[in-house]
Amino acid sequence: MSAYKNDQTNDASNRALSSLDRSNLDLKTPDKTYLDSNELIINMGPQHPATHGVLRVILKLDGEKVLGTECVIGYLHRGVEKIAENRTYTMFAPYVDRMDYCAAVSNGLGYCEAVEKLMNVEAPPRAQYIRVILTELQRIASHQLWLGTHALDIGAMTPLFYTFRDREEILKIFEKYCGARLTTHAFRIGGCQYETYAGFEKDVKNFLTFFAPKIDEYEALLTTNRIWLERTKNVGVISGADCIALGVTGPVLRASGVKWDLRKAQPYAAYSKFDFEIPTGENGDTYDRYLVRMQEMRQSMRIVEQAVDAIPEGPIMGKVPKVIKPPVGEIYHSIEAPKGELGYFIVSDGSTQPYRLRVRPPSFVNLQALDLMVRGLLVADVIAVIGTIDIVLGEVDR
Amino acid sequence: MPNFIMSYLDSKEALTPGSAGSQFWALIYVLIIFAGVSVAVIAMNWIERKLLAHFQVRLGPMRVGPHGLLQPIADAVKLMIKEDIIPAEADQLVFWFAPMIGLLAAFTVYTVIPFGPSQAVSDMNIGILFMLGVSSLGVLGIVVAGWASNSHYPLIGALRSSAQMVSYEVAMGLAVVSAILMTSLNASGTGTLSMIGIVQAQQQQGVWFIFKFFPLGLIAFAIFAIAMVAETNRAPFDLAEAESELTAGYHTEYSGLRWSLFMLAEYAAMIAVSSIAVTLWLGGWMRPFPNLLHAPAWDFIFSLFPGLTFLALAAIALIGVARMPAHSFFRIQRIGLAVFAALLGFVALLLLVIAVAGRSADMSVAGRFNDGIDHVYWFVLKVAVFMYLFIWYRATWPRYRFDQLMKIGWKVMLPISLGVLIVTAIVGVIFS
Amino acid sequence: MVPITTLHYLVVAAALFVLGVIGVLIRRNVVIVLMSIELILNAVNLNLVAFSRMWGNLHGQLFAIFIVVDAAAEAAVGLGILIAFFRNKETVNVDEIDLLKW
Amino acid sequence: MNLAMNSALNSTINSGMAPVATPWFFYVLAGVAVISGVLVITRRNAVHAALALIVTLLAVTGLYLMLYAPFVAGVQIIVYAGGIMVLFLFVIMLVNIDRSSKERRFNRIWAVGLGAACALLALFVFAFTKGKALFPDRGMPLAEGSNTQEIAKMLYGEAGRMGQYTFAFEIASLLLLVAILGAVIMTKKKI
Amino acid sequence: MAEEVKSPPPPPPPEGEREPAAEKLAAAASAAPAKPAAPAAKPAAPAKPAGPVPMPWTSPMVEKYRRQYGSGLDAQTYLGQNYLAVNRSLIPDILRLLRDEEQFDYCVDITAVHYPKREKQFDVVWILYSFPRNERVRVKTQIADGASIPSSVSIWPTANWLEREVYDMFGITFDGHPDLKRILLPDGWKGHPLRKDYGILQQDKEWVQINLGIESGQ
Repeated sequence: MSAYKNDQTNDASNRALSSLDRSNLDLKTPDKTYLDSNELIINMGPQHPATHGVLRVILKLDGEKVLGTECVIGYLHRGVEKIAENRTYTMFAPYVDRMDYCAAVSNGLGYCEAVEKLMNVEAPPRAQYIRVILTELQRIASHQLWLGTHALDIGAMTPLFYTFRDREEILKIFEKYCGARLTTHAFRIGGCQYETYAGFEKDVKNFLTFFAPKIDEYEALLTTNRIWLERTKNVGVISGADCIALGVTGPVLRASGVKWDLRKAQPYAAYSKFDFEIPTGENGDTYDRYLVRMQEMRQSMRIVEQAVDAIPEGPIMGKVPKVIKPPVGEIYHSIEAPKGELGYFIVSDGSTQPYRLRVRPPSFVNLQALDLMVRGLLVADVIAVIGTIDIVLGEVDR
Repeated sequence: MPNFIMSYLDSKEALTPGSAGSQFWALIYVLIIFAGVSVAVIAMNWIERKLLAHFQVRLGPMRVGPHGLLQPIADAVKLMIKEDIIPAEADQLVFWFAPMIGLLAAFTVYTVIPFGPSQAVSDMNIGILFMLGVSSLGVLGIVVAGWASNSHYPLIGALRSSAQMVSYEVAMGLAVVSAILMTSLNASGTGTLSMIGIVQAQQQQGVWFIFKFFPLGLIAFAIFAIAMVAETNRAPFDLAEAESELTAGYHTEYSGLRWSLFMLAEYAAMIAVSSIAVTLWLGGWMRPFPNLLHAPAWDFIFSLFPGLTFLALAAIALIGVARMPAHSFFRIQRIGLAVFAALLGFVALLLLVIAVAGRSADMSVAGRFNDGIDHVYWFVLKVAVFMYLFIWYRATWPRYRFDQLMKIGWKVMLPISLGVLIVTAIVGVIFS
Repeated sequence: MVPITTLHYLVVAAALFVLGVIGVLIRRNVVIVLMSIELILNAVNLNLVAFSRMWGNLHGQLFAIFIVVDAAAEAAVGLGILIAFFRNKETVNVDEIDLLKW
Repeated sequence: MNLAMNSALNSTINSGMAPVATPWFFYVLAGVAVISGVLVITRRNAVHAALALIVTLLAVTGLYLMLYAPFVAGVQIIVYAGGIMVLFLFVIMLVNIDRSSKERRFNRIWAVGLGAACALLALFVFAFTKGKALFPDRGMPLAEGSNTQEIAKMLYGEAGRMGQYTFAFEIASLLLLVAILGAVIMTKKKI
Repeated sequence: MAEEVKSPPPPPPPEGEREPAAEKLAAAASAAPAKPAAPAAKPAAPAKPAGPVPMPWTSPMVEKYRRQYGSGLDAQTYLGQNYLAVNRSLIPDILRLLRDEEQFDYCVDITAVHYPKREKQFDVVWILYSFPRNERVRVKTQIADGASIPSSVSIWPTANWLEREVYDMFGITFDGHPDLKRILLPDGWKGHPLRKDYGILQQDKEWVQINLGIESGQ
């Protein structure tokens, strides 16, 4: 049908051209219009309210239907990996916070643990518990931010304000703990720099009791909302096999039915000591990803609760030298960041600076799946899918 | 006093100035409505921002005047003195007058809205038809504005919003027809298209049409209530202005005063369609239970409501005064709010005095004035409920996708409204 | 002032009718040709309604309504043809619609 | 425009059954209709032409109201101005106007067309001047208040009887149905 | 231990195999005594005596491949993490086998390390993970500057952007990549920033001047 149509169109436009020549007009090519354009290239971003930063997506459209996409990234590239090669291990730690600035604590945890592993030291148990508490709180905060912006993309204004209100409570705990709210730099290589402040446990417990009904509030707004269901069900479907082939991890992978979480699969920090579940979805659509993230918040609360109850006494810094000089060697260590597998591949040449530091960013790899997920959908769905992958451009571009 | 002023006031039967042939009073009414709607739109601006803020655990405007009461005025001044940018590539003339089309359509509708049995500019024989027709002219303004901007987002926004408005008009019209059908269920068997006639039909039949033939009226009303949200491009059907997709839709290129005309038109249209809904299904100007609680005592009690409402508003403002922090920074705000409360209280007193004075419900001037206030009050109250709903929707719901919107319009609303129309006709024949 | 009689309306209608005919005959753009046809139909409507007023019955108005129905159908089909035509030949000029097939 | 229309309506009702007492309205509306009619056929830009046509239609609506035909006026607004013209604007935006605005406005035989139209006009003028006596100065009484009801009775009948135009009405609905189907089939790329 | 690791490798056949792939460098490569795999773990600086050292990694899988490919492949474990150092010529086969037979179905990351002083300047590293086995492995190979390497996009689609990034940052080309172009840096950028000879303050002056209109180049 389409080939036939194209021939016809070409034929017709040729005829139109020849007739134009007759009428002495200097119009060489017939202009394209909406109706007639079989393919339309639209540029979304880098300045677009719904691309979560400076992502630029080139959409190839048939009418409003997406035929294909191409992501243009790098607008926020700062050369983190190059910077790492010119900083000492200690000096570089704050830089990792700036990658996924919505989950700075998780980034720091991954980096510190990687360097510790390279040096073959271990953080003391108390430090590990503090790390787990803060990281899980950060996971909740990251998911809250995701939920708010994702809902805003789909047109629901109110959840944004609810989630930011509640995220504030987490940021307050961070601020009290380490003085910073967003790019915390909470951990040091070998443990934590700060002892918990007086009343830390109480604050965290207060937050848990405060937050439990709030998740229900978010869910009341969205989970059974008809429009939300229509906008998210069967939108951006990706199968588990596709996820694995594309290296997609985190909630997106779990929503496609693969029960895989690094906290369970290859436990790090103190995660093996806690009892929690890995929520999974079935259909791998936007709605399942939403549900999985909501469940993850609840599971994170469970972990935090157990960790606060069982937090041991003891030192918070392990035995690490003042000058950090890991032996020659290389290490890959990854953690389950809120967005997926966050890995650090560090090559040491025995000096105080990493010889090569590679970050395996979850957002970057997950964003690759966008093209597969939005094919055949409409333009409005692209926005929903970008939101549901949960990208942070600071991490994509590094 | 000149005869042309008094003759209308002295006439014994309650007629609209248009019907009574008093061009002077028709002009006065037009001016009152124009001013009233403008003020209502400005007030809506404040109320919407405030309400949305409170839905979203924010405070909303707080700085300009006490609790941001003067914010809309500040906004209006800002918009008026802003530069009126006309893009170089735009179609200058069309770009210039496109906002006026929408505004003109939105305001013309008010000539037939019955705020009371005689509180309308005119009682047209084809009132509802006229309303639907003129309000559908608003689409022209949007289409033309999007086209004249000569830019992609406005054009897509304009095409989307006009496609949306045109398709929802169909379901809306059919729902209206089923209400009009109900007006014909009287002894003579003839219905009416007149807005006042429709309310009077509800009065005669002793039931608001929303409760007529129980689920039928309700379904038709529900269809209209959904279609009117789509018709005015409000959330969750605000695809044309979906900022996450199309920045601002058809008015992306507009700025300053011209942009504010679009806002004015949008809010005026919201009030207009709410008025249609109130007139057709919610008994228009009638107070609750006029046929059950019809004793003069009840009349008196209900006529106290306007005054009491203002009294309550004044009390809320006074509470606000009391709750303001006792800091010198808030002194002017406190004084301002107190003055506002006093103003509200004064209006409340005035209304209560009128209610008491007009108690006898005869055809004296005070009595008629009292009746008029009553009618307008109940009408505006019902419209206000719809305005609240508009804001509530916006705060609660995500946005539909365009294909879903069209699917709902054509595949759900249209068949249901057709079905309701047919069933209403059948039931009407059987039971009349 | 001269009272307005039926003849006044007929003159206006005649003027609109002639304008419509001119439009149909001389414009190249199909859209404007279709609009001119609407102009002609309106002129006819005005005549009918004026006669209805003159004779004091409603038959003229009914005919006017039927003509409006007809105009709607004509616009829908005409514009449909126009779009189908435009999609194939990328022009909206009457001059170039000279084939019976495309 | 609309305000003028309303005032026209008011004055119509005002003056009872007499011919409209304000010829001024008639001249304004007629002038607007004819001038914008000229604009329709002379504007290069199709959108401008469409807007001019809308003004003509609204002016003619005002004339209907002066002729005690409120229902026709309502239909005119809702169908013509609200429906057909939006359709026109849609189509103008869908098909390319940039190019057509650069082309010649009139076709090659425009002189012939104009001549024919002038001949037609001359015919009209002749007929009107000759037949002036045929038209009475005052119209017959026409009930404006129940105009819609009367039209409904003629269309649908009354008290069980079929109306005079019921059959024609059904045919008209069939025509519309056919038109819808035809338009859909013609414009849809693939069904 | 280290000696033990080093001792088996230097077999000529892989050297010979490598020659056709990268002809230019082959001469130089054969001149130097080949140390294909083990040095990868021990970059520039000499190893400290203390601390963990790489251990040979023995497993049925490794045995099988060692039998199959002989000394072109070297398996070690360091700090509990296993890696295979593989000759460049074996890369596509090994990767495919790892996915098809050993269920390493998830390519976590592809990256490279630059050793400017070495003959074959680049280590290309594949970090793989197996969902069924819950096991990670790294595959490494050395290639010379200017040499290319077969793309693994057909094995793991995720390699698409990862290889583009390696190309962008190191200038390593991947044969058979569907769309090998810069990903993070602008298309006209000159140089590959993660090479060691690309200083941290070095900017592409020309690009900045032309595209950003900053005269000073920074």
